[in-house]
Amino acid sequence: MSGVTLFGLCGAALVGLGLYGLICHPGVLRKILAFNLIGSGVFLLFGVIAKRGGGALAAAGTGIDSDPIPQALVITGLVVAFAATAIAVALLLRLVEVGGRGTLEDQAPASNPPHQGPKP
Amino acid sequence: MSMALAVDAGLALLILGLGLWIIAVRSSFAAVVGFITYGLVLALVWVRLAAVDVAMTEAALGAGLTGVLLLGAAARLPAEAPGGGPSAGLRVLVAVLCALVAAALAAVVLSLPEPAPSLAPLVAENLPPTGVKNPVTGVLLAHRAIDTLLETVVLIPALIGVWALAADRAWGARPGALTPVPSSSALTLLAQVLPPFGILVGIHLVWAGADEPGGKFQGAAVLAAMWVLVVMAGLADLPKVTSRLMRYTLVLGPLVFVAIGLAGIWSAGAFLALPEGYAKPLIVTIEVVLTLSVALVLGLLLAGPPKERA
Amino acid sequence: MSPAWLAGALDLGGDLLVVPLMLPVVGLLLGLGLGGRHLGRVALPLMVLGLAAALAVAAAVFKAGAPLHYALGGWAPPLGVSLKADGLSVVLLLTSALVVLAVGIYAQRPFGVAPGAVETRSSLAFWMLLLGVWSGLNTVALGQDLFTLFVALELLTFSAVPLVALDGRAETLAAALRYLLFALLGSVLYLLGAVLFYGTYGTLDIALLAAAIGGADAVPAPVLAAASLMTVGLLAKTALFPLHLWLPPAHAGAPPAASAVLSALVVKGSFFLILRIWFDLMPMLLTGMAAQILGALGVAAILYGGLLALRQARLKLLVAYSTLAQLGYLFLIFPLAATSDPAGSTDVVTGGMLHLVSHALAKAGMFLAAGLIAASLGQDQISALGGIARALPITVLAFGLGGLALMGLEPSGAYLAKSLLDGPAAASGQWWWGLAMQAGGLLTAAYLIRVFYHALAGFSHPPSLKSRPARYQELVALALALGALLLGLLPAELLGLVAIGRSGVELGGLP
Amino acid sequence: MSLLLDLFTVIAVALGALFFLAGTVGLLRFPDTLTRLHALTKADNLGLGLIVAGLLPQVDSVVAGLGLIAVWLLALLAGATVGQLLAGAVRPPGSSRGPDDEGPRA
Repeated sequence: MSGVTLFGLCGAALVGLGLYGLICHPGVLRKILAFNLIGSGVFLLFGVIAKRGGGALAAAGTGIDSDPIPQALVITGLVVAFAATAIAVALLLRLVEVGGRGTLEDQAPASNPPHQGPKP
Repeated sequence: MSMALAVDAGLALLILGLGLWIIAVRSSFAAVVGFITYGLVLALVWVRLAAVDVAMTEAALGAGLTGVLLLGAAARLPAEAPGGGPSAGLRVLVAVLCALVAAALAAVVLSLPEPAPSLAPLVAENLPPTGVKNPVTGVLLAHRAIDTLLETVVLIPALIGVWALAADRAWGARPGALTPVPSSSALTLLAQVLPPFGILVGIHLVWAGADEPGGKFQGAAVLAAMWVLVVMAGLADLPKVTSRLMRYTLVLGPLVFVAIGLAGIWSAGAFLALPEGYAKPLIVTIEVVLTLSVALVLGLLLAGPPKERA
Repeated sequence: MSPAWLAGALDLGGDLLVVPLMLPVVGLLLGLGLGGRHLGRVALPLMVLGLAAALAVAAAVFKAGAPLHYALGGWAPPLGVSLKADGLSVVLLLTSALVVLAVGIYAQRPFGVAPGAVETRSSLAFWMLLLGVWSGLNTVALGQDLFTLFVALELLTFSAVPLVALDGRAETLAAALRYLLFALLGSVLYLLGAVLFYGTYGTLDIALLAAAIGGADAVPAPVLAAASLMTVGLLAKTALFPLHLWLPPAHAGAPPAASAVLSALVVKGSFFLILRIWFDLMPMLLTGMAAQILGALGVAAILYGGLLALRQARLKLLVAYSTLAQLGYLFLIFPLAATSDPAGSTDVVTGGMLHLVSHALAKAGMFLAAGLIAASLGQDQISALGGIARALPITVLAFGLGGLALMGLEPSGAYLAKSLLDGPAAASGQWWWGLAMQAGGLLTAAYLIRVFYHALAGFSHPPSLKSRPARYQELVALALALGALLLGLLPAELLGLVAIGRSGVELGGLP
Repeated sequence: MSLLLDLFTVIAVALGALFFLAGTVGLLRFPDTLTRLHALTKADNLGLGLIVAGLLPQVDSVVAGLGLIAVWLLALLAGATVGQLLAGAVRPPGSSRGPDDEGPRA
């Protein structure tokens, strides 16, 4: 039970935790937080796999202690996750500003909402 | 050995505890504060996983800028009515299902092949032609340059998506999400003292990124943070949404990257290939130009859609 | 003698793939610098160029008779990322270019800016996001690395979500937010699958992974987990039956030009990746159980979408629910391909792609036509359509022809697709998929005839129109619908184009 | 000589940890925001200073030592500013500053 495997289990637990939060929390801000939690859990798994990949090499004394490819993927993933959070938060704030509520429950549009002619 | 394991176990427990806090705590403001702490502890975990570049990105972007975004949202949103969401019975069912997913994932992670397959030797072997010593920068800007290019391109529609949420009459105004704090001398002091160091650190991060851990995204995040700090202290104004200079800077980074990539077809035989002798200077050029554009995009993403000044 | 530019393009070889990949990206970047005032007019020639590039790639693949490969940056996988253009990607490239060009022409009026007028919010946003969707689709079509495909999916999602909420009403904002949450959950599950692949085989390149998985006798647990996670993630983004909640309000609420692109192309992008996973990455894993589940979900989507479309009062919601139903057809190809020999499975995939193209063209035409009707009447209640056919003959004709193409009548692409699918269905004795297809056709006919009835009834006193659509907008919708209707007349060897890079793959080998 | 330095490090870091503990207890036990701020900014900054001082002899190069000190200075700057801002939010400056204003009123 090395430290790396511990973090692997921790990453899996975070994914489960975030999934629960994403499904059960009514507030959209909490859902966004839960999405970031799942994201960090998945990235943690990338990190664990990078460290496992580098483990043998570090032992062989090549000075590389972690596989750089998953690290590069995680950095790219973090920036994409930030952009996703930025859009989600901006949408939520605008929804609340325009009069909706911070949760998606009551806005579930009935199959026949009152008709307004959409612009062409 | 057991000492390191103790530290790892401590960090893992702290991470799980903070994760539970984020999901379980009632007020969303407390959850966001927990999330920022979670991001910083996660940066420590990345250091334990020998991924220092990722630790910096996690701290600067994952905890820092995302934290600013979420804090601003938590402060602005009305307090959610308690209750709501699925009934208690459904929650238990979902909890069990999520626990099953997590357990299955853990079992799968444990059953990964023991001599873990790795591309590290391949990267080490192919690093010299790129001219940089930091393997992560080598992968980001040479071996998998298309991912980095697409990712900086992804930020543009994301920003346009945020701007598109403005009211029609507010088009042309300045982004309005970062309302300056009314005349507080302490913040003004911070916004005058800290940015010079912050900009220095940002530039060092980009410059050092070629050979030691660091790089353009970490540097861009620090520069964006300094810009946001100055704007929040009311010392500087954000550019108008229609400002030409701002848009050219936004687009400069990816365009230079694409131009260098296209030039690679003739000079080095393939798109995004770097000619033999010029790899390092080209990579540094791309890093510097991208840092400018990404720092601007990150700052503008934080600044939100344009809003008419009342 | 092929025109000079085509000959020149053909000997570009692999470099040719860079053109469709980078054209929309450069358009996106230059567009922001240019600003919304001229973007509408500049985007059109760019889209024509994009269509020419897609045709050039198609010609190159067709002439070579084999997929085109290209290692980006000169680094071969597993270290680098490679591009591949086979029959499937050519079909997606061509369909995207066609529909984007048609929508680009249609949108000149609602989102164009008159010369001299100042840039508006929606004019800049629409054109930039349209170019974003297009670049995402081209990257999905050509990418061969699971992580590059992830970034392409995100580019697609970040461009599609704001399109839904372009008019800023509370319902469309809520619909966009729900769509974003579903799409983000989908891409996180997809990433989880990708990390498990990397953890098991140390590469993310589809060809190398397929070789590694094919070579091993037993399929390791992480690969099974990765396949199911990625498929569930992509099903959320494709809005297949159990994960479809976000689609109707999102596609109905968006402006017509946007909902045409969303329904015709964006949901097809994630479906295309499911095809890549189950036919390129793990053909032998397409066993009975997995394929039957996908097929069953497809049938459920056909029935659910069809029944709900019958009950809709608004035209655009009806068309959105029809998208749900038609997506179900695409998933019937998995059980059919799993239980037939390689030649049969190639026919099934060809049929699936034909249905994808036919639905894309027909649905884009119908959404554009529905948009014109809604704009002219000021509302889109089906019951209040009374006699619109008299007032807008071409628009209603476009809507009708698109509907006929969806039903799968004689010359339409859907008809040819169904005939390609019926063969293997009968051969392998799975009559129920054939039955599902017929039931789907009947349901489609039912909810469309209801619309035709209202559109044609009260012919004597046509309603007064608030505004008349421009002639070219109506002709664009008509052209799309005709394209779908006449797709079935494709010469046989062009059908062979779809199968390039598919043959010789043994499917469903494992029990 | 190095034993003395190691001893100094152990003591300084232990003291620093103690101050952090005191700061946290203050955070949990004190009645309202202003006193909690007081506990946090004073105890934690002192604790961090002691830990940094304790680690200085263990550092291998001068630059790394300067780095540690820079960490401490930045933490001081941030702590002071945030303390001011939070205090300002709880009781805006120039508000009721009555002569008998001894007890903290939430």
